[in-house]
Amino acid sequence: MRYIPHTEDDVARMLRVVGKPSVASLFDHIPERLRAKRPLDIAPLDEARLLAHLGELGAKSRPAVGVTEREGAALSFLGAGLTSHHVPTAVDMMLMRSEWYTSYTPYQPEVSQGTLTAIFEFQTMVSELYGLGLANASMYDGATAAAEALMMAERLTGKHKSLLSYALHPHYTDTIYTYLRSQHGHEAEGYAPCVSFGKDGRVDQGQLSAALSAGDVGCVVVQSPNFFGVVEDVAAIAKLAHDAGALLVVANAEPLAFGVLQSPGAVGADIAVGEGIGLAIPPSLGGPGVGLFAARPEYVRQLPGRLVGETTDKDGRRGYVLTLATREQHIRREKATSNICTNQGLIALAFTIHMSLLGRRGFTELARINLSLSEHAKSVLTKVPGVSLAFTGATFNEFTLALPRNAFDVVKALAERGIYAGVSSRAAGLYRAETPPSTGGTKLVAPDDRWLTLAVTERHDRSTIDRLAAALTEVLR
Amino acid sequence: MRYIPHTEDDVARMLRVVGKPSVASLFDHIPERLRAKRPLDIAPLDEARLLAHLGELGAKSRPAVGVTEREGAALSFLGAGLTSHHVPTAVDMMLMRSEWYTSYTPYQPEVSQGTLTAIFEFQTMVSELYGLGLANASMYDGATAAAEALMMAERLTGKHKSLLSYALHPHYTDTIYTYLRSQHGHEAEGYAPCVSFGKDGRVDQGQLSAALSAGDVGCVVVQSPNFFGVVEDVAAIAKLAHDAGALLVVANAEPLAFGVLQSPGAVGADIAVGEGIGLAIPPSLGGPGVGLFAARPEYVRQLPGRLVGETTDKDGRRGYVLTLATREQHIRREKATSNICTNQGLIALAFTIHMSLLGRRGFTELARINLSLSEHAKSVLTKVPGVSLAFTGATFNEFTLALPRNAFDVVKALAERGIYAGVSSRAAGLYRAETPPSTGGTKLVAPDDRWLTLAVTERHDRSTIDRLAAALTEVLR
Amino acid sequence: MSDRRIPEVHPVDTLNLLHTEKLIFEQGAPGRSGASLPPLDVPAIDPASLFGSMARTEAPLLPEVSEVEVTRHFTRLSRWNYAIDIGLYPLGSCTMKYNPKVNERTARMPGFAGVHPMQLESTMQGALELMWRLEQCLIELTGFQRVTLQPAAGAHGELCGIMMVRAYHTARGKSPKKVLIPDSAHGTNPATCAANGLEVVGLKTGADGIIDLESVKAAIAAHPNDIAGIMITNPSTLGLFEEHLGEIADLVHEAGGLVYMDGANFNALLGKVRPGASGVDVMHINLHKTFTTPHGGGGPGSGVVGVGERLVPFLPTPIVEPLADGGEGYRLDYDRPQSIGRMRSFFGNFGMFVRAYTYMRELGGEGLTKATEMAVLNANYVRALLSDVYSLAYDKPSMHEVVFTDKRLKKETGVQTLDVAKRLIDFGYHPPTIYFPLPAVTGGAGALMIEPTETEAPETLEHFCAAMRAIAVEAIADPSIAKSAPLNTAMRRLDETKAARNPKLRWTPTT
Amino acid sequence: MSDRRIPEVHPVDTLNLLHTEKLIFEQGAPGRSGASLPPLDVPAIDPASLFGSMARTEAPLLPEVSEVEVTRHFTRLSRWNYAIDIGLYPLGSCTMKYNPKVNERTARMPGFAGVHPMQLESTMQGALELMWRLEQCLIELTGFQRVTLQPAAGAHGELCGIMMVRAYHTARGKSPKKVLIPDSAHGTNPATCAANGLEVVGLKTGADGIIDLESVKAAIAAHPNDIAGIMITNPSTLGLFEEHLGEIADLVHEAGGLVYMDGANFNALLGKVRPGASGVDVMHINLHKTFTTPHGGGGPGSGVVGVGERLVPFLPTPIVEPLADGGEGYRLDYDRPQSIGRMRSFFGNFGMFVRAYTYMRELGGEGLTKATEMAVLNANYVRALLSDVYSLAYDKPSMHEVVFTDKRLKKETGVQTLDVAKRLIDFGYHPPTIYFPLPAVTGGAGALMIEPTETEAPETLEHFCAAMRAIAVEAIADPSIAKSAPLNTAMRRLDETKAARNPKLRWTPTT
Ligand SMILES: Cc1ncc(COP(=O)(O)O)c(C=O)c1O
Ligand SMILES: Cc1ncc(COP(=O)(O)O)c(C=O)c1O
Repeated sequence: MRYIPHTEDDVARMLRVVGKPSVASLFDHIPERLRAKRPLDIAPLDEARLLAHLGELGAKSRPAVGVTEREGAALSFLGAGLTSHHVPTAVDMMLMRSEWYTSYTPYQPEVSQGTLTAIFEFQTMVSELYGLGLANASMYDGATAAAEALMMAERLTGKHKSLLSYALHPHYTDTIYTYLRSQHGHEAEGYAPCVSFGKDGRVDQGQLSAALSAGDVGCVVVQSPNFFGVVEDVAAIAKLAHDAGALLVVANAEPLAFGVLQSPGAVGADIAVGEGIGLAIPPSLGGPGVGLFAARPEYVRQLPGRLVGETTDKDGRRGYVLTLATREQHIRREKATSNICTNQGLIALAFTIHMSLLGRRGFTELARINLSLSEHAKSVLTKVPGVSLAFTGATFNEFTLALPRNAFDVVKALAERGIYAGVSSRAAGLYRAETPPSTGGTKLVAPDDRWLTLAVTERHDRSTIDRLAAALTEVLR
Repeated sequence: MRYIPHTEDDVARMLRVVGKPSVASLFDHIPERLRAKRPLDIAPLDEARLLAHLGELGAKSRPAVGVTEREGAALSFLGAGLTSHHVPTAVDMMLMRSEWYTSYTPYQPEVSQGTLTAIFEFQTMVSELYGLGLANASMYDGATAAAEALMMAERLTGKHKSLLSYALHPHYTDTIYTYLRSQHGHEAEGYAPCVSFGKDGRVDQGQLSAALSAGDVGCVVVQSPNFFGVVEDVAAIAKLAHDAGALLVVANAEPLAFGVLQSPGAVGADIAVGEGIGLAIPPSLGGPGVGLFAARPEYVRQLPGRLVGETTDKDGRRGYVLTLATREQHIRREKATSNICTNQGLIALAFTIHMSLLGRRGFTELARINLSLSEHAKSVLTKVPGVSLAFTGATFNEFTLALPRNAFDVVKALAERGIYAGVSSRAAGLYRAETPPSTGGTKLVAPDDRWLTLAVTERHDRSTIDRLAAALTEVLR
Repeated sequence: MSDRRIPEVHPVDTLNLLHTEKLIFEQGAPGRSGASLPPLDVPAIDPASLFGSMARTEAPLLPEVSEVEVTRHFTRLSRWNYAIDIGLYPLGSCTMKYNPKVNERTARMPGFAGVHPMQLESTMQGALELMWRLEQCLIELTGFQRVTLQPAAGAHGELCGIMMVRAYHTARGKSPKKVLIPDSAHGTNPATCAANGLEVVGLKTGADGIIDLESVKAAIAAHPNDIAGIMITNPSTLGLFEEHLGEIADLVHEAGGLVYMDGANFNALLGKVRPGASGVDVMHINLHKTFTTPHGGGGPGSGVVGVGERLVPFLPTPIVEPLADGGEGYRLDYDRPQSIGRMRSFFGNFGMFVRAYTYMRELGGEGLTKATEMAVLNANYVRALLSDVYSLAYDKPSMHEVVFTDKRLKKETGVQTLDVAKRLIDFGYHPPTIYFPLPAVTGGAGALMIEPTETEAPETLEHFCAAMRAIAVEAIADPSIAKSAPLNTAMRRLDETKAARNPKLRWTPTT
Repeated sequence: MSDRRIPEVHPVDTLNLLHTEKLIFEQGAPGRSGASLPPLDVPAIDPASLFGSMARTEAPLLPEVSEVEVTRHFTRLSRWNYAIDIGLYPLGSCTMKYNPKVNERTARMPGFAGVHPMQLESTMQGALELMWRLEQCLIELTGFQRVTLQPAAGAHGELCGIMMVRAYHTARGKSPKKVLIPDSAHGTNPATCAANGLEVVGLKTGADGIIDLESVKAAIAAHPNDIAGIMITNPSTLGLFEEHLGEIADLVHEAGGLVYMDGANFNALLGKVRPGASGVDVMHINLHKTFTTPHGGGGPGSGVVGVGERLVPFLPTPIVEPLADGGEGYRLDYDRPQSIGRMRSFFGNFGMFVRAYTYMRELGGEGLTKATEMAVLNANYVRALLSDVYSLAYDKPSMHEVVFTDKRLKKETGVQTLDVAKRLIDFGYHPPTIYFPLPAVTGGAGALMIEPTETEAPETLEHFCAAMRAIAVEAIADPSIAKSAPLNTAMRRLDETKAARNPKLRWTPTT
């Protein structure tokens, strides 16, 4: 075993020092009733065969992202919570330095300045992108970050009712409900009814103000750009929420949007959460990603998750440490702001490196490229007979088409042509027509099964957009 | 340009400090007649498109080595100077540490102990494998190492005639002749006639002693295992050579053989050279590889290439430095033992890491696995109707079959079935029937166009050998 | 500023090639960028024309540097870190074992890394099969009925597990509120209960370091009909096997509660104990501990959760199932009416699944059992080499880790745990986990929780123990050395109080 | 030895996480191995049964360590190295520019790395096309007719080039023996001539640092009908452009000789000078310098050689050609009767071709031209920031590098080049090339040859120059500091004399 150094001689000698007759005797104190009754039945593989076995498993999927289509990747327009951007090679090459990936939580700052400094930079970037003065060292993902934000808002306002935009990513909604159920049992959905969206694809402000009018709402959660790609009028929503004594949580699955859009913080969000995977690493079936979490600085004591702060060493040199740990479980135990411990450090690092590479100028330019290509795609695809835009609201790099027939069938037909055309909002695991979330008495627009949401990014160009249009035309014919 | 940091402001400021009006003016002193007449015509690509372009080029080849056949690699039995072994992932992960690949020749030992120590370990390993007390920091490849060995032997003996085994890899022979021609002009081949091989595939000892009898030969170059895979009787050849006052150079393209075979040094070689690519990195079209060079310690002053030696620092700590540089071109200039400067450092490192992983036990076991599979393949393949062994001599992991018809045609037919079956010695770039090398008056056995040389290694197993046999049977039918 | 700029430099800003490093925001120059972006081959859109006042007018303050500067910055920063690949990293309860390099290669295979979670199931069969196979391996190891892979880390697994416990009770029309948790538990255990609206009933560790049956009985008796369950870490964070687990499980089950096992220390049990067959109802495992997925400077991890029959209906959605009609292949099952729901977006930290599966398949059952055996041997070896100098917290046989206190050392020299930890750095080691677990730090003692793992050779442990011993010897001669340690590092002891007093949590430009 | 082994340890054996490292042979234990080998599914063969006395009886003394130990050993060793990714590496004549990460990815693509050189040409079309495309780019850059990719490094390219020069003369029935080489040339130039059986005629650098026409005329006149050619490095190793190259080429051609240009410094000329169109007959380029293939701690490199019309017939075999019949694709042409033959096995350091091509295609013509411009600007910037403190070797405009001498410093303080170099390490820099080229080190002076390359930002150069200035200032105050430098490193100044006096060139076991 190449990872276990012990030779027979080593073991014999160590046992003599330990004073035990055999390796088995080290386990003698485990009571019989608890012992495994038979040896493990898992076959070992040498490295070459191991790689072949995994390679064969891998070959059973057709990736959405690859270097070339000749290597087998499809032409993908998938977004829906994970819009993969081209992450430069320099990022992964850096992640492979073992000082990054084989270290752990920087408990000992004198030998962890690398990780600590990088997290401090990450916090700064998240804070900048979301326009809020405070950001943590990462959450598991966008969905759990949203759930934690809602719970943080509950703590801050002392109110237990929230409102969720129905155009929030269904996974986020589901995760919030899971978390809420653990607090409130099966009545959870009543604690967080949904607010519908209008023909423009945005939160229905009329419904929202009605739902807020009782003054019992602690927090409103909207996503922008939302699940359908539409940019919400965050400023207006913030005003409504604040006027009703509620906090506004803005969720976001595409931080790049804030290269061209006002940051949530700049237009009134109190907490902003998001998902950084698409700007950090390849899609990897959606995980590991990195949950982004930013808030107004005055809320720092209620913030979940780790924080790195600046300090100095004995000689007065600037350095970084984990700080304000009294919010956290290992000090506060049942009084902690969250139970989170291990977070998504390495992906946060990837995000930080990529943001550094893009830089101020590149980030903005990349956002503009996405916007321009997406607008172009809209104009090309809506020329396909029977196809129109589902919503009138402005979008960034993701938008929703209304097709003349069931979008899921179209997606399947296009997949056979090597094109992953996007997501039908009625696909498995998303909106369930049968079990809509709590409406809190208001009427929800059921997502149409002819809606197709797709993302157009710098990975595409005029010709790949034309290919999609041509294939779509063919399939719809 | 992400690799060129200069902003317009930077350039303007720097020009002011330099005292030049423009960037162009930095080139004003280049005479008009020497200036480029038009701008360069090479189109730039952004990283994503660059990767796609290279990926498409890559997809135009079908690799011999890959993780799985599903990924597109053929089933390969290619050897012929490059027998690819499975190199564990840990090797390449280490090579990607930029302290290794973005440093250069360790001229400044205080900031190069990593490279220097690794070279010292490499020298030790090459010395151990070839059984000679001295080894250098690497040569370009096995072929140039063989040529340099021959020239070193010339310097040591003062005799300008050598004898080459006709079973030496044709690329090595060709390279030696190229080097010799630069010394002796077009009559070069007369300076190094070939000695034929017998039915056992080994050097014809009768011919060899006859050729040695005049006492004018300074060096004999044989390969073991030789180009046909046959293990030479190095001890006997050494005795003949030494008795005639010649030195023996043993070339070797598969160091793994010395896991089961006596090392060249142990059976009389004075210089041993080899190629380590197959145990270091993927085949990469044959380069970069790593030339191995070992010799008797007493020849150190005539050794080509770099050497690392042990010493101490000011505080008495053990450390390593480049040493005996007075043999080398940057000190000795036209009196140097070779003009080599940059060698194959990183591949030498890969070799060193792999040898460390295999270790004493693993190296021997791997050699035995190769031997056993190769012997099994022999017995299976010679059951294919019309197929027999070309030679009676013992082999390691490579052997030569005599097919019932032109081997090159068979290779082509098998390639269409996804099998790279081996090498016909009459393939392009190898033995040329029309222009045999100088015979020095002796008769050479022309390699038969029905001979197929193939390598069987730990990459194969019973079933892949059976697949080859079945495909061969089919093709020969 | 003059054009000719010569900064002040000091040789002390670099120690052995380690440079004092500015933040990336403090480097570069306006307009510089390390981006490589494609040319736009469609009309450029002006954001203001689309978004009006919602268009961003000033770009975020991201760094302005070239790729060269980025690469150097993060390469140099990385060298300020200790890591497993540099040496022994004996952080107790963290299982800092060697992370096989081959894992990194398989996780990056295009057929895994390139798969988007919203692809059609038919186009991601390999990923689903890997998840199924990983679950089968975990079932073989744990004896559970099913395993959910969704949770992103151990604490997330705990949350998921306790949610299922709650859902189980709710489904039976009950809502017990109390969870028994020993004082040696990791902070995530009580925090998890709180996040689930449950209340912690503390169990004091017995004199021998393990949970004593009587205290469980008493706690149950004190809360009749209100026991939701127990959270029990086994081996405990004291490195001790909870020998009464079977009886405790019986008691809790009788009281209507369920048994949650914190499996963070599962590395001590591979092939030895199958919790699912030993009375445990639900358990999380940290793939980033026992199964070698890298710790990544603090994640990502994966906190998969195994459950016995009773909890299967409550597993989060979706779960992977073989195709129902007997066809070859796998599907995602969302149709689980009793499910607690989703724990997160998509399917879990898939990249970690690939690595953990790679590792398990390389070692196989025998190799995994050997891993546990050597991990336990190593812990006991460290114990044997140090227990004459450091005070053993408890005398019971050690499993995968051993906990010492500074009782004697502190009394004799004034040097305490933190000093020992910092001085270890000077000897080239990452310190163990300190001041945890709680039972070991009673009475002002400091605890050193040492988990060597099986990937360490005896020579390495000997060298480490020699350093630990040298520190103790040196402390007698001159306690001030350890107290001012580390001394051989570019960064000296950092002022954590200052950081908390006046928090500076992000960079801001100085104008 | 006792079972209980506690080695002696010292905190000084580690400096800021950098451990004193045993050789890999000195680690581990008998029987330990880091191998992962497949099971044998065919009968095992006993070597002795096949080979008799030729069978090895004792295994070679390779290390006996686990993968963990191997990974740590080489990770730790690597941290003893300076590297481009750590900081400015101003090694003159070596063009230590940033090595793009994307190169490393393309070179590892299976369609490149996995191709065996003896595959059928039809199955390696992508590799052949890449070689063809690379050659086209090089032709565009150099103005030559063809370029051979075979040579493995610069010196190998020189050998190849001079062999072609010899073959050219031989084909014309001549055998001139003299090659003119200026004293500023790199040692490989004269060594190459010697390896070709040619004799060097030295040219002394003129007072202005470049070759003066008269000395060439004189040398030619002194060796009538015996001039094989000239080897001229342009820009020279003094960083100066050989302004008389055109006239020199005319003179040499008139004398029947050919002009070899050492293109090691081609980074100064991209888009500015096409040597093939300027009288040069043959030139090598180091892909590992100008075209960013990594230096690898001393290789592998690639020393491609461009030739003008006259030398095309003599190129080594094989060369890549488009398919003759107009079909799409490429072939290897071996049928070149006048060829000098093979320079090595297979086709060259292909892995470097992929990287160099990747780089060229990313930058494109404009980017490559800008690279040259900024490289030259950077060298002149360093010159401007240092020439008041260090003595300029020559006053001519600098190209890609600038050479200083220690004349003034040594006279005033006794501190010399070597000391400056070692003291730079304390400031976090790799020293420049020192004591080279020869014309700058006349009269006992030491030379500092500084090549910053274009990938360095002005701030980096300013910091470096500040360090250089601080050293000079410090030398006046206290010359002993520089003389005992480096002081901030784990390894102090090494005794090179001792190493050469009693060479220990491999490890041997102590018994
Ligand atoms: C005993 C124990 N339980 C739970 C956890 C939490 O695991 P994670 O950090 O993966 O959330 C830890 C982590 O250190 C632990 O040691
Ligand atoms: C001017 C010059 N010529 C030739 C060479 C030799 O190149 P290589 O080291 O690649 O063989 C060098 C290398 O430093 C050089 O600087």
